[in-house]
Amino acid sequence: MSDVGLHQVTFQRAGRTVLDVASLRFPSRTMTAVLGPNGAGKTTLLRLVAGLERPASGHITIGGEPLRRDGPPRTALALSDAVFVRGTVRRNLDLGLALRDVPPPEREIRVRDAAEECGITDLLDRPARQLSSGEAQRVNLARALALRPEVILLDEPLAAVDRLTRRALLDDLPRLLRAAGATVILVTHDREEAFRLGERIVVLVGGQVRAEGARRDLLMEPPDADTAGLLGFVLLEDADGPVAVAPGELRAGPGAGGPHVGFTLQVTDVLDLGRQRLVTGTIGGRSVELTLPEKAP
Amino acid sequence: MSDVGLHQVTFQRAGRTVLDVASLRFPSRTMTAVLGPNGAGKTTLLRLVAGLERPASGHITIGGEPLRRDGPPRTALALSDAVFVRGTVRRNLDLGLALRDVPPPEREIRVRDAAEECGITDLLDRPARQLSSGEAQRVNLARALALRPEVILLDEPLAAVDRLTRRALLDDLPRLLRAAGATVILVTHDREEAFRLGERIVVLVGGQVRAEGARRDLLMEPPDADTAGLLGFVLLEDADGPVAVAPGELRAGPGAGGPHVGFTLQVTDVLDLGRQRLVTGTIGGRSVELTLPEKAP
Amino acid sequence: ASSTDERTELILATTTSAYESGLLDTLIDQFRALTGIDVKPIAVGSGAALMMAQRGDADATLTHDPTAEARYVAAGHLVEGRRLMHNDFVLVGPAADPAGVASNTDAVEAMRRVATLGPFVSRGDGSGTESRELLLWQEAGVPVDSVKSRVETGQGMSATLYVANDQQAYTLVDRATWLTLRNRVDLVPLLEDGARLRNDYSVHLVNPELHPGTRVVPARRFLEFMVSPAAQQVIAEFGRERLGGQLFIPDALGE
Amino acid sequence: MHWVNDLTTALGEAWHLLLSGDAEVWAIILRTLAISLCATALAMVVGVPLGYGLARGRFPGRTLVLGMVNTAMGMPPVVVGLVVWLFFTRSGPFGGSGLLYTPQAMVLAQFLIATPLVIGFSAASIQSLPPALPDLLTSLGAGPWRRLWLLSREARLGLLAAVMAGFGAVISEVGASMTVGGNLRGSTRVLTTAIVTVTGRGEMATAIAYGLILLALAFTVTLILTFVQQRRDA
Amino acid sequence: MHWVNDLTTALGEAWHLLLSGDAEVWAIILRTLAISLCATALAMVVGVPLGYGLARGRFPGRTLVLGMVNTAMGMPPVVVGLVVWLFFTRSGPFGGSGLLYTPQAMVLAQFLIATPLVIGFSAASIQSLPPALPDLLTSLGAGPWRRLWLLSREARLGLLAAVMAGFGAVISEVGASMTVGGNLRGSTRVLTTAIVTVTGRGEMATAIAYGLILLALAFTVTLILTFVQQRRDA
Ligand SMILES: Nc1ncnc2c1ncn2[C@@H]1O[C@H](COP(=O)(O)OP(=O)(O)OP(=O)(O)O)[C@@H](O)[C@H]1O
Ligand SMILES: Nc1ncnc2c1ncn2[C@@H]1O[C@H](COP(=O)(O)OP(=O)(O)OP(=O)(O)O)[C@@H](O)[C@H]1O
Ligand SMILES: [Mg+2]
Ligand SMILES: [Mg+2]
Repeated sequence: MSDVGLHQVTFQRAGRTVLDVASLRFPSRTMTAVLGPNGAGKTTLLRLVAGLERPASGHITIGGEPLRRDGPPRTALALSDAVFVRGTVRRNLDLGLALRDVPPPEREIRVRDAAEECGITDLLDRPARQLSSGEAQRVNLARALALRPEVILLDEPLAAVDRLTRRALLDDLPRLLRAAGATVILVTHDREEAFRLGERIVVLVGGQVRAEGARRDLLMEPPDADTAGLLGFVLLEDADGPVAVAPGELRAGPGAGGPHVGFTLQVTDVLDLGRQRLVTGTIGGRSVELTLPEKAP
Repeated sequence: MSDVGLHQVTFQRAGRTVLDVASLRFPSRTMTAVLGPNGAGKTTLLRLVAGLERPASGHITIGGEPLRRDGPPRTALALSDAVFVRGTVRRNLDLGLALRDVPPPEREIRVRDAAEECGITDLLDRPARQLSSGEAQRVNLARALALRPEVILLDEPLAAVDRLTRRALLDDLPRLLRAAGATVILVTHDREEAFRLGERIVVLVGGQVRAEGARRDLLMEPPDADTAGLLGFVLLEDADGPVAVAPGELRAGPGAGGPHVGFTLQVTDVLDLGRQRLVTGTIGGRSVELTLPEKAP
Repeated sequence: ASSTDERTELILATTTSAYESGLLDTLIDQFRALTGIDVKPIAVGSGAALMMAQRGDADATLTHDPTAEARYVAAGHLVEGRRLMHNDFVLVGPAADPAGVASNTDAVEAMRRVATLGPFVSRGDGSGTESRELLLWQEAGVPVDSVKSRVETGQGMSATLYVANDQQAYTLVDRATWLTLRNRVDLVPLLEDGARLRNDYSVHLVNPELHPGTRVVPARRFLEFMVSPAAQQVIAEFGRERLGGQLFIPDALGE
Repeated sequence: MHWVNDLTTALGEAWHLLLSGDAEVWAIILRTLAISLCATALAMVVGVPLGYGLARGRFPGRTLVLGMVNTAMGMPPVVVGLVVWLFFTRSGPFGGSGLLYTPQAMVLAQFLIATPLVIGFSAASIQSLPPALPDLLTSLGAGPWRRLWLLSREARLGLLAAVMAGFGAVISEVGASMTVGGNLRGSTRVLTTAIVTVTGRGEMATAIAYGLILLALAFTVTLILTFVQQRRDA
Repeated sequence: MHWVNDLTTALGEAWHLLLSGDAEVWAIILRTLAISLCATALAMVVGVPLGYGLARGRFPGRTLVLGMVNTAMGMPPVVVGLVVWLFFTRSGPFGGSGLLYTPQAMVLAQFLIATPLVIGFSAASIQSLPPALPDLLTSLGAGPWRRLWLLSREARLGLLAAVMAGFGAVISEVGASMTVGGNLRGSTRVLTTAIVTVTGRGEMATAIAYGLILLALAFTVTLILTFVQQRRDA
């Protein structure tokens, strides 16, 4: 058991309270995606769980036990901007394992595997401080994966990764992480990432938990506008109150299925995407976009 | 006129040729999106145009004239990982204007405007080195916009920005940039960004230009697999050779319109997204994903 | 600039013992008041002082090493020598006086005893004091390196005296320094031998023939002043009441 | 016990010396400051740009130069003093200048001592800035000179430390000042050489008093440094 | 022209001194190295951890301590020597120890001179590391001691510079060594004090020769530094 719990945790930065969580639990062996606007306190949350910061009040538990600064580390953290020690990518991947007293032969294997999974095998002998941003981020991710910790904390792990690698990782990561049986806390701004990797979703706004629950429930009924927005819904003003329209559910003319609601669209721009056209415009002041299939008017 | 031209430009890093462009032109007052896998040389390209690196061979022109290191700067650059001078966000936004001898009163206005556009008005008096990653990236973008240069170079400007801000920026940026009449070179991994901000698209792979042209043309006929992949196409093996299927065009059962091609799908996973379900699987070994509307089987 | 310097200043290479006592400062002030000439006293061991003369780096010298002075005069580097003043060296040591030199009146005999027991602290800085010490060893027929636990400080008189005090050793010290510092050390004067331990200070002019750079005019005036009754009086009086003893006995009063 | 008197009376002595308005003491203090500050200022003017060049430049033989600078940083003042002496003594190449035993000569010697320190440490402090900073300034439109100026502002703490190191070295140095200045009362006697003199006269309390004054000077300059340190994140 | 002889003969003299196998010269060289290296080593053992604490710690009065360290960095060797002397002289509190005028006393004095330098500059070099590095090491699982070790490795250039500064200061320092060591021939005479002595004897060439030897020592140590610098990105 290695579920992560926050109890009455608050944290200040430069005098401002940037995190204030009454109670939050990340279930064991589950992948939870944390969504939230910039400055919501997501990274701060990860840093607290990783033990890099001490909460101003309250306490954090892993597997029921309070977080301890001494004793063997139980978490691995990949922050959004990667930092490396001097030396090669290999040394950077190896260091954490060495620090956790993993025997050398096993270290080698783990480094190789992690490198393969993240597609950085051919970077292993390059100086880690001379990588492109995406390469760096992949090394950063690999370094965390290689540690195979109970709890793995990922901060926008794929933000700078190219589409091809990204798709591959999105396919493999869930398998890998489940196999490792780790409790995963993933901070992301990307809908797809959140959906593919987040069995549960936590929405953080202004340092407070705005919504929390299984992915499905949140997507069925976003509790509020912010959440809906962060999940990619489009908010429209209907006769009877606001309606959250799921992405892609907006269609022109007689759409296929779904409860029909009519709106009038002020078209502001039409982008020709070849086989499709991307129409952007505003409905009741809110900007929306929808794609028209080829032969539509 | 301030079109950017590269002529026989090559560039080495640590002995490896990381950029080798025979001839490439970014038309004046046009927004060009540069796509490419990690390590393709995108950032290097921007650094060369910004005059931060000298090409090993060949030369670079802006508005026909060769790039000069002395004389008034004509470009503004926002790199993916933001660096700040000591002091407040305001000072960071102001510095570049001061260096370009913009009169103080105007400087104030420009700083205010740029801050507003990027939604960082309330950060102006915060120490710039104490920002969250997304806040930092927005300040970084604002700093470049405030300079109103002939050529603006953006490296993954929205990677860490949250969805709400991102959508707002995607709506406003095109207008702003067109208004400024700047030549824009935008490096991105995000399809939406590329489509919304890239009138033209350049695909860079392994330091070489793989494809180049108007958005529409490339999307109609991706010249090769890499390009298609980077543009978000799904490649499927048809009886008569590979077919690139545009994102969203993949539908289950009798889809609406479009040339019908039949495939058999090995479903690997079905994610319940509430109103929709996201089906991931493989067709002929290639992993694909498609969304099923509510009442579909 | 240098042409004006010619008339307004001169460099005096002087032995430390005369300098540290503060006597020179007093005399130099009076000389300046009298003539407006600025004297720059460079305090070094007598050896270095004479060396500076040989190099023509000074205009005049104040030293207390008759034998060495004679050599340089013979070599023509120094001219117009005048005996300025004298005092004497004192053989000081621990009150216990293990070597039992106090019972002696003859410096040579005393040194012979010290040689057998030690410890003895020597200047070892090529000063007049050292060369006198060496002379005494020679007269005593004692090879220097056979002296029991003899150490060299290579420093000025005061530093050497401090070392001797710390090691409770014997050492040879000039009267001026002794009177100046005796209150700071636990050593006692053990032997005074007016004859053998006489300490003569002389002034010389650097030979302008060999060293054209020499500022003859001001230098000569300084030498004349030093042997003038006024200066000699100052020398006689210097430090009397402050230190309760005469530091220097003028030698040029008679002339 | 002499030392008790020494240490206790020293403080009183120090005050006495200062308050008595003893012309000579004040002259010595001001002279010390004037000479060392002057030397440090020159070292700064020469050393900071050179340090910047060493830190950012990529010219052949850079490592060699760095090595030489490091060596020069450990150059004994005694030797510096000796060499300067040899050059300016009357029988030396510049004997005619009559500069020996003047404050100017001391400034020169102290300058030679301080400069390598300033070069070395300002190079270090420039190198310790965020590596991407110079590129940022360039892309913002800063020319080489403004870049130097802005980087110096960013590294001001390190540079101040560098200058401090130089100042601390020369104001507390005795070997060169003694040889080159001659410790002439009223013209080239500074605090350190004065300490040597009064020690020679056995006036320990005075010696310590001078030492305390010296420390006081160093401390005031340090206060400035600390003050700037306060405004670190400003 | 004497100075020509001086400078030219000095080199020959230096070689002569070294090759002649003149026991005393070699003794002085080895003694100098032994004392200064010993003092520097101690200063390193004490100074580096303290510097680390100053750089990373956030305790009340930190600025004050920093200020004190900065001041101590500018502490004149003459004063340090004088104070040590007063404590160990016969009439002093530790008069009985009989340590005065021994190499041990010199090591102590040089240690007092070097430590603040080592503290100050190692603090600076630790602070100049990427700010996020310590957190990275923590999150990788490094305890406080391994973190200190790893950060030291990352900052090894700066730390080496710090140690160099300390070594350079003490090996080229004369004031304290002279007062505390007494420059006793055969037991406490080191290169710098020897230079003073031979200068006093007017043997300029020998003085410069000693000076050159001193520089040679400094340079060899610098070579080590430069060698490490080569492996910067290793
Ligand atoms: N400082 C450096 N030293 C050596 N090689 C470097 C350095 N920076 C980048 N490279 C290499 O140059 C190539 C191009 O780097 P560049 O940053 O231009 O890639 P990119 O297209 O921006 O990739 P990304 O999408 O990850 O940002 C890469 O192979 C990278 O490893
Ligand atoms: N070093 C710091 N000093 C002071 N305030 C800080 C510091 N780092 C972050 N903050 C503030 O703390 C709040 C939370 O920061 P945090 O990095 O957790 O946000 P975030 O959710 O990660 O945002 P983003 O999505 O942009 O990464 C923000 O308001 C930010 O401005
Ligand atoms: Mg963050
Ligand atoms: Mg890049």
